[in-house]
Amino acid sequence: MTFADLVTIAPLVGAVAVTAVVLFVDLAWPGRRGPVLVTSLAGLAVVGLLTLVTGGTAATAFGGSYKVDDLTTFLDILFVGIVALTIAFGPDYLKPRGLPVAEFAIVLLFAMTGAMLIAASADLLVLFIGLELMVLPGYLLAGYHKSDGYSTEGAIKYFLLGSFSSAIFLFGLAFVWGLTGTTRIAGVAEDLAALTAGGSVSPGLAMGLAFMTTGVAFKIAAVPFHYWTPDAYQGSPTPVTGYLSVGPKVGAFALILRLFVEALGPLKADWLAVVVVLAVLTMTLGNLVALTQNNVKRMLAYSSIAHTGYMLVGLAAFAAGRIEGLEGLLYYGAAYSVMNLGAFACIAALQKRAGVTSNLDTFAGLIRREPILSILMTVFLLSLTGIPPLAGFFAKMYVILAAVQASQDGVTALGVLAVVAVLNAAAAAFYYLRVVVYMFMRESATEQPAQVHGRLLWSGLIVATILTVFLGFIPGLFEVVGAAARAIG
Amino acid sequence: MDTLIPLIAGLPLAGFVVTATIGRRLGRRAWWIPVLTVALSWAIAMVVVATALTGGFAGGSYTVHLWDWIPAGGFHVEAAFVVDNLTAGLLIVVTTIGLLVHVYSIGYMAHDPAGYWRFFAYLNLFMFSMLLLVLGDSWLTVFVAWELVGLCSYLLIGFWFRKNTAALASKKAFLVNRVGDVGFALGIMAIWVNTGTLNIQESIHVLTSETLEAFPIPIGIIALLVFAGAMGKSAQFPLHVWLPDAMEGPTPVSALIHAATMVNAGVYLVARANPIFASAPEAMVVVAGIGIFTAILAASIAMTQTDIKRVLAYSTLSQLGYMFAALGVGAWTAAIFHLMTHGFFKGLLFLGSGSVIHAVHEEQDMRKMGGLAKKIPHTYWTMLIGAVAISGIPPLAGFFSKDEILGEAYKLGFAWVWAIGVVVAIMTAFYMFRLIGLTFWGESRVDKAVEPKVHESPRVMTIPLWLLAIPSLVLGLILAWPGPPLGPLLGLERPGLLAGWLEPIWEHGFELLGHHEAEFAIFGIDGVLILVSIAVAAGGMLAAWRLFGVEIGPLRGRPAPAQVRALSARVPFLYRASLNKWWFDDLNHLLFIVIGGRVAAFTWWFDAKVVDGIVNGIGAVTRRSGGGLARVQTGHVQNYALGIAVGLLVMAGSYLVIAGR
Amino acid sequence: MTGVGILSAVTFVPLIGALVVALLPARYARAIALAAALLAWLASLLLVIGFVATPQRGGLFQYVEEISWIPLFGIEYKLGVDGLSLVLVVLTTTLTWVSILASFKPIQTRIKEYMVSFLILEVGMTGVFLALDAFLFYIFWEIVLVPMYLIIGIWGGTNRIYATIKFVLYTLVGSLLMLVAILATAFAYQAAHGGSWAGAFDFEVLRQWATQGGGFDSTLQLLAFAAFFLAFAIKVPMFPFHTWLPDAHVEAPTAGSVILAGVLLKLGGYGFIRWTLSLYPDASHTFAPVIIVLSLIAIIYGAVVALVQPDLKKLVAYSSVSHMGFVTLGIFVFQPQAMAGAILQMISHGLITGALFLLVGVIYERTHDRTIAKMGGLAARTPVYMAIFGFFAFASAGLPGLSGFVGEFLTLVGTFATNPWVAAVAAFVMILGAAYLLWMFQRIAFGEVSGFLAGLGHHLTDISPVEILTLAPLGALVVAFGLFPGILLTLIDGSVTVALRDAGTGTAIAIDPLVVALGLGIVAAAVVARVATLPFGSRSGTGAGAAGPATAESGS
Amino acid sequence: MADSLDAYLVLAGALFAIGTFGFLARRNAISMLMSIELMLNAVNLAIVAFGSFIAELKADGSVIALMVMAVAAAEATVGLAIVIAIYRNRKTPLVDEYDAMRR
Amino acid sequence: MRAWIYLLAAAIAGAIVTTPALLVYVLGGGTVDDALFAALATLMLVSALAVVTMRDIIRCGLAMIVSFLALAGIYVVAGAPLVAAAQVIVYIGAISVLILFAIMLTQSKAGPASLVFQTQAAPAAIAAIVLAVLIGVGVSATDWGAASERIRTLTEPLARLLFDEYVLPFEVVSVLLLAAVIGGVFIAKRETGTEPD
Repeated sequence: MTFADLVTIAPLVGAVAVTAVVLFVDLAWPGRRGPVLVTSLAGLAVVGLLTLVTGGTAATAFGGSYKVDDLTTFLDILFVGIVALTIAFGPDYLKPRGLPVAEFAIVLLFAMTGAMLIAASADLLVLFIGLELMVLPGYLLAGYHKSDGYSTEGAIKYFLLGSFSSAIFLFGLAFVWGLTGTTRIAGVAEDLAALTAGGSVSPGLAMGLAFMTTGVAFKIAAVPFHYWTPDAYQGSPTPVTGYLSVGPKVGAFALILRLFVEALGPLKADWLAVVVVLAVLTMTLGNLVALTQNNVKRMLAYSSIAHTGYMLVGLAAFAAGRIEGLEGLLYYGAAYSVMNLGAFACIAALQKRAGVTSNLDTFAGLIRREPILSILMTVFLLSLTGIPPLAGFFAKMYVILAAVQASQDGVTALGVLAVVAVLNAAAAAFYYLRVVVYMFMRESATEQPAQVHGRLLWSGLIVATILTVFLGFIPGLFEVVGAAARAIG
Repeated sequence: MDTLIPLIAGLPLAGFVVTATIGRRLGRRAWWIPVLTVALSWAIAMVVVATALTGGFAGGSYTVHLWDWIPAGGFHVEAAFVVDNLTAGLLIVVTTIGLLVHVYSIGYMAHDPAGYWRFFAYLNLFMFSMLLLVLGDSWLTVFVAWELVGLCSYLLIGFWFRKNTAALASKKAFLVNRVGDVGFALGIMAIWVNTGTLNIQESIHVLTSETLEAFPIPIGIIALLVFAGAMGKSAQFPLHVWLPDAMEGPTPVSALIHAATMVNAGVYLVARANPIFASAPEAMVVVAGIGIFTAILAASIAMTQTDIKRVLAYSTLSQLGYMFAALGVGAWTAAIFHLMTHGFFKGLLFLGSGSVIHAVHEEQDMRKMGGLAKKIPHTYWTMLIGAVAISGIPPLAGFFSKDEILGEAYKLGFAWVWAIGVVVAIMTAFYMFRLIGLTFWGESRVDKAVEPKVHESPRVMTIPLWLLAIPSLVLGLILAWPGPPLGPLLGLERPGLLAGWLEPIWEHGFELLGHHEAEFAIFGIDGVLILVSIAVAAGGMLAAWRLFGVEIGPLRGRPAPAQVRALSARVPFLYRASLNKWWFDDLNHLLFIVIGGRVAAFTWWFDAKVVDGIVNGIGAVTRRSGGGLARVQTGHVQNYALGIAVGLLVMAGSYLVIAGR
Repeated sequence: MTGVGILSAVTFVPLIGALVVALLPARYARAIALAAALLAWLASLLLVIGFVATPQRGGLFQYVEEISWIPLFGIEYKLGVDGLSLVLVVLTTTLTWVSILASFKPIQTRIKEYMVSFLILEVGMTGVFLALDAFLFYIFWEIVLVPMYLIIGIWGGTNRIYATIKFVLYTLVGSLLMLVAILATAFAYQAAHGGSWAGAFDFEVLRQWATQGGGFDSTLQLLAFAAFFLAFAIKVPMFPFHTWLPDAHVEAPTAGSVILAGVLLKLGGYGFIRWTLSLYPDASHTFAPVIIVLSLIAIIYGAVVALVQPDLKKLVAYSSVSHMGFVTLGIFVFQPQAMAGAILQMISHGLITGALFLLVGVIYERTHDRTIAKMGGLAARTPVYMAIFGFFAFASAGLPGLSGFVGEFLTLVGTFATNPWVAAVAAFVMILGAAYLLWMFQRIAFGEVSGFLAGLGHHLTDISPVEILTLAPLGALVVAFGLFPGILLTLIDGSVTVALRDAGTGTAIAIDPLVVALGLGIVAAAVVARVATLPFGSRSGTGAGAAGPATAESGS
Repeated sequence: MADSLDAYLVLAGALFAIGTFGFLARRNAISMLMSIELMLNAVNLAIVAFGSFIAELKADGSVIALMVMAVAAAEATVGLAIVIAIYRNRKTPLVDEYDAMRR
Repeated sequence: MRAWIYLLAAAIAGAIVTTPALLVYVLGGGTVDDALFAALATLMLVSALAVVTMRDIIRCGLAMIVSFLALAGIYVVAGAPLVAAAQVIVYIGAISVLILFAIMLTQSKAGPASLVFQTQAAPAAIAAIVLAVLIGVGVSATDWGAASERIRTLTEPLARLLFDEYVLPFEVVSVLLLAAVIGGVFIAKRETGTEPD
């Protein structure tokens, strides 16, 4: 361990340090929200800055188990943003339910550390531990409302299935280790390229691939490994749901990028077909089931499954030989994060008063009670639908463009995938707009007074809205995404 | 001329616009602007007509360009007017009768103050449209006018729109006309496709001067399509059904539109297009056949109708049939001749019937009239003149024109047309005098309450009657006048006056047809034919005389209803057919309302249940499959885990398969 | 690269207006919205004045604005007008202010949101007509969707939610596939140009490539055309993709219907001419017979179904299906007159149908009912209203001298030149069109005043001056374009020439539409035979059977 | 036999399958947790076996195994905490009774 | 009486464990290592099966400890004594104890539930067997490039490796444990009531 190593992992160190500071702040002023929020948000800002500063130059540390490249920087900033927004959205929901903010922030920061580790890992063991560091806090957050039956039920389902899948994933990882004899990603890639040079994949490797794909598919909530998603999302406290729907998902995609794209890149011809099938299943089932949901959180859970499918389209396009697929995937991740967080933040804001459900009825006539909130919610929902010129549209467009390119390169399946994707997007419009229908076009059954929302929530919402509206117009963003994609493609 | 010709049509248009906008406030004085504009229009038209008929236009016609109407690349239509001798002949009829009807309406419509301005506005609009029709120099302009007169007809038939029958009749008129219009429109398209122009003269020139095989559309088809339009407007079988119903409109309308002018438009159109028809002899046979069939069909119906206006309406149909028969056999002058004379005497008859109806307080059923001759003498005498004229007794107008049609038909080799025409002539004389008899002669059957109030119409109505009676008396003589003192005493060096005027119009057509109108020989075949004509007319009159009473001057007789009944009982089928108008209305009802309605209802059902059903079905299936898939989400972790495990196995299997490739 | 100019002004003035409306209190909403719409209208009129319509330049894009937007993909913010888009833009701006004015009274709730929606709607519509970048085009295309969704869904009738969702989903299915096609096209261009994205979304560049350069390969053309076709066919709407239209129209508020019929349907027709013909000429010809037959079906079918509609708005909606059939027919016979006719038909349908919806709205305001059967004798109670109604009804029926006739006739003439039989079938609608309009008119206007209307008493007032003001410009234009269609024809002449130069003229229609019709007919017959054996629906009683649609009523 | 990698791996596979069965079949949350521990142990066995037989892995296998144990410990901590939390709410450790959320 | 039953059970268990070892050693002609391996493997599998099948959950926990112990033995046989030690410390010393505590905490007074298995036990068994077969076949069909002799892992290189090449994961694992502890404590501790603010 050298000083250079420390500089390289500065963001990670920063993240852990911020966690520790928050922990101490909470110990110093128990039960006070202000200091915790200030330190955690300020700390996140520092971490973000550190990321930007250190991310300028590509570097490796710790004997090549940690790597900083454009992808790392991009993903780290994204994680920092996700966690910052989540922390901003949290207090309004937690306070009325008597839940502390400090632990919330701390656990989130741990999760962020894990995610950042995934993004930066150049070693499969680091990758796995990063994954665990990311998902374990997720289980805890899901059960954060520990006195609530739904929250704990979601948590235990999430935990049990998550651990199950982790074990499966790890088993697959073990096979790869055994075959390649190394844990370094670069080494694995080399070895695999050499192993499969003859064109055949040994059964052990195939088993390993299957186990790993299953584990990863579970983490990103791809069908048919998605079962935990609706229950965990619905049960979790709403700000947590927002986080769960983006943080672990983007983190898991980071894992895919590092593991499948980088380490298993030589095998992409083999996992392409699986990804295509997964993408079709995921999009279609997510959207179809979402059509029938009456609970908005659960509906958005299925919707997040569907979005996983769209992102998989980008992955498939990459596997079919189009680097643009990765660009689309990364862009999608960013866009999806802001809009989905925004949507959940709106729901969370509505649920400020304890006992308010996230059923569609809650949204009836919302335009009268909470006009600004309902307009913001509409923006997020339209973006999720993919209406231009909002972020969600550009995201879809980029992945579909990549798919189309791949299909014109001769991989017909990607063309089919593109069509399935847009048809799904059209079907999805139904349930997103259904919420809009309730907000604008139905009358509320019960008259409830408007609620006062915290300033932090509003600022977070404004940030999310601005990003949702203008993400497609940020100059140079796509170049950043492109650079990130090229770092591994 | 550049200003005068547009003014002929423009003045009534201006009258319409002004009356339509401010007429409501003028109340009973609303008539003067329309009447004034039409009078001015008439005066200008007379000047133009005089210029045209005296050869004032170099090359026989005069064209006024207004603006480029549709400049769509190769499809170029100008808005322009043209006046030639044929137009001139029509102008006489249209403006004169139009003016007289306007004047007549001042009195006739007096009892409807609310609709007064509206009526005159519509009339003016009609005058504009009709004049546009005869003046237009391109097919498309004619078509525009064609539709516009249809619109006016619609508006005027439905003038008393509170009456459901009027509303229905107006709609029926418009729609039946539209059927013909489709044909006409297709004909116009065909003309353009063949020739690349829609100017009437140019296109006819192109169509008839080049080899026929060169055209995408055979010329016979074009002729028939144009004729389809004429059939609609001139109410020829099977599109004749609208005209009798059109009698729901105010009587002046019936006189102007449904007797004297608009219904003649078809005749005008075919005459206008004569070289096209001349190039397609088969089409001409069709024209002749449909014409003469309509003539006899309508005449047969007219014999039993009891509504005074309907009798006249069927009579109009019948006479129009004559005209088409003439057009079909190639006796074009005769057709136009009959058009003009018929316009006057039928206009007279309608206006007279209006006067009668007026007198008996809006009663149209002739069975509730009778013996009116004394009470409304002006009406009686003028209508009698009209009846004699239409029956074809010399020297009244109808004799000349009708005889010319029959004679030409015979001489041009259409003996069957002649034969049927003669039968129709008998029937014509019969039903006209039946009408006169039922209305004016015999005992009064007028409602007791109305009886004392029966009165002659005001001057403003009777003067137009007399003014129309004059041409009914002498127009035939004038137009057939063969030369200075009776064609050097029937040596007949030149044809009749009208024939001379129209000679240049037919010139090209006759060339194509390869024959000329036969020489007139008063002491040869023509004399025989004339005698036959007179005889049958007289026969018909006499029969009616016997059955429906006599009351002309010293001649007196009694109506014989028993004999009428007995006669009709002898031919029950024919009687019932005639009475029910050969069931055409019932057939149409069945076809278009019962069957057509079913079809439309089925189509709607198809749309809602099948087309939209599929759309909604897709939606429903999607949602239902969503619901079905949601069942997987049982809530039990172990089920989920099993799902994952099975997924793992499937994935392992598929990877092994992939790897095994 | 040229900067922002008047086209952006025309497009985004309403957006500024929308922002102002959103920020100020609701009581200013009406005035500001109207002002913004009028401003956009005036700006669009300036376009007309400055437009050079000579044969050489009329088909070229003018006032072009070009700003690089997403240089990575060569996506540009590029606007421009040619004659075709010019007339449609002016139609849009005109109808928008008319609609806003017409909404003053009927819309009383959430006026602010309403006006904002309407102005954003205008941005989208204008943008679609002006965009010269495929991507920009798509964005505007989708922007149109949302405000319309809200307008129907919030201010619509009882079944509004069903209608609006159906509208959105239906449109979205088509448009998203179109997005795929746009991307595929752009990529095909990029691939053919050594991986350079420059101009890959630029309409002018693509057109150049498609028609004079290498062109797109036939598979891409067919697939892309199919996607574009679906998007446009749904928008037009063509049979059998039309069923969203009656529902949307019936439920939409008056002004929404006006814009829907007046402008939104034109997006499809415009798209066909602008995008599909020029970019996929071969595929256009391949698909032409099918489209022609579908157009014919739409023409006749729409009219037949319109005959038996019990609801005024639904009747007008189905008449739109019929009328828009002429548009697609005119475009796909590849004949100059027919295409000019199709464009004219778009304009005049926008004006006439817009006016008809306004008129239905007028009566709905007073009676809160649109059931034809409940009306009757309105000519006596509200003469001015019925006179105006009659005017537009006849205009819709294609009365010569009014704008509807010119478009219809030119289309038919052009079609006749290509295939007389097709024209003959289409011309049949002259009868059916008159039939449903006159029958409707007779039932609402004539006869004695119905009990329902009499019951309304003095609430049933004649049309008000403001309402006349909304209708007057439409009526004036209907007359003007009927008498002087040259105004429009000179403007669009260049566009028509260019579009047909790109696509090639009618001789290339590969299969006779009659063959296609026969094929479709057999299929349809099979379907009908199948469904006919099902128990007949409850509709039969409510349809025409009782009252009779009537080309002929028994006179006796 | 003890010198054959395959034997170790097959044994690991068998243990993994037993764990899987337990996870799928048991109703008690803690039983399921124990099943997961069995699975993780199976993985560890495989890793150690690889470490013993693959030259490149040498000591790495053991290191990885140690890490996995730590992870398993962390997982167990979290899992048991959650089990206890839900037991407080539901008064039952049987997961098939946790089905308030479904569809 | 009871003691006899326990003794009998122990004898049976011993027989089950030793029989394969004897078979391997005597009949298969294996080495002592082989016999040990066979015995331990059998013990591990049997106790693992007991974990997933026994009705009384406390006995399941105890069986798990046995299984872990057997596994530790296998590690020793496999030449990774350090791992074996860690196995004993972590799994038996920490995790198993934790689990047993949790069992005590969550046992309702009503005793073990009447149903041990889900209704889906049969499909679960099938899935597990298929999985085992798949793994077994896949593993055996693969050329792992394995050394014929097993390599003993010495503690020193291991430690070197741990603090050199694997220092990052090592550090991170500590963070992970910290996170688990903090979160676990928060979740597991009793409700503190609504916080004042």
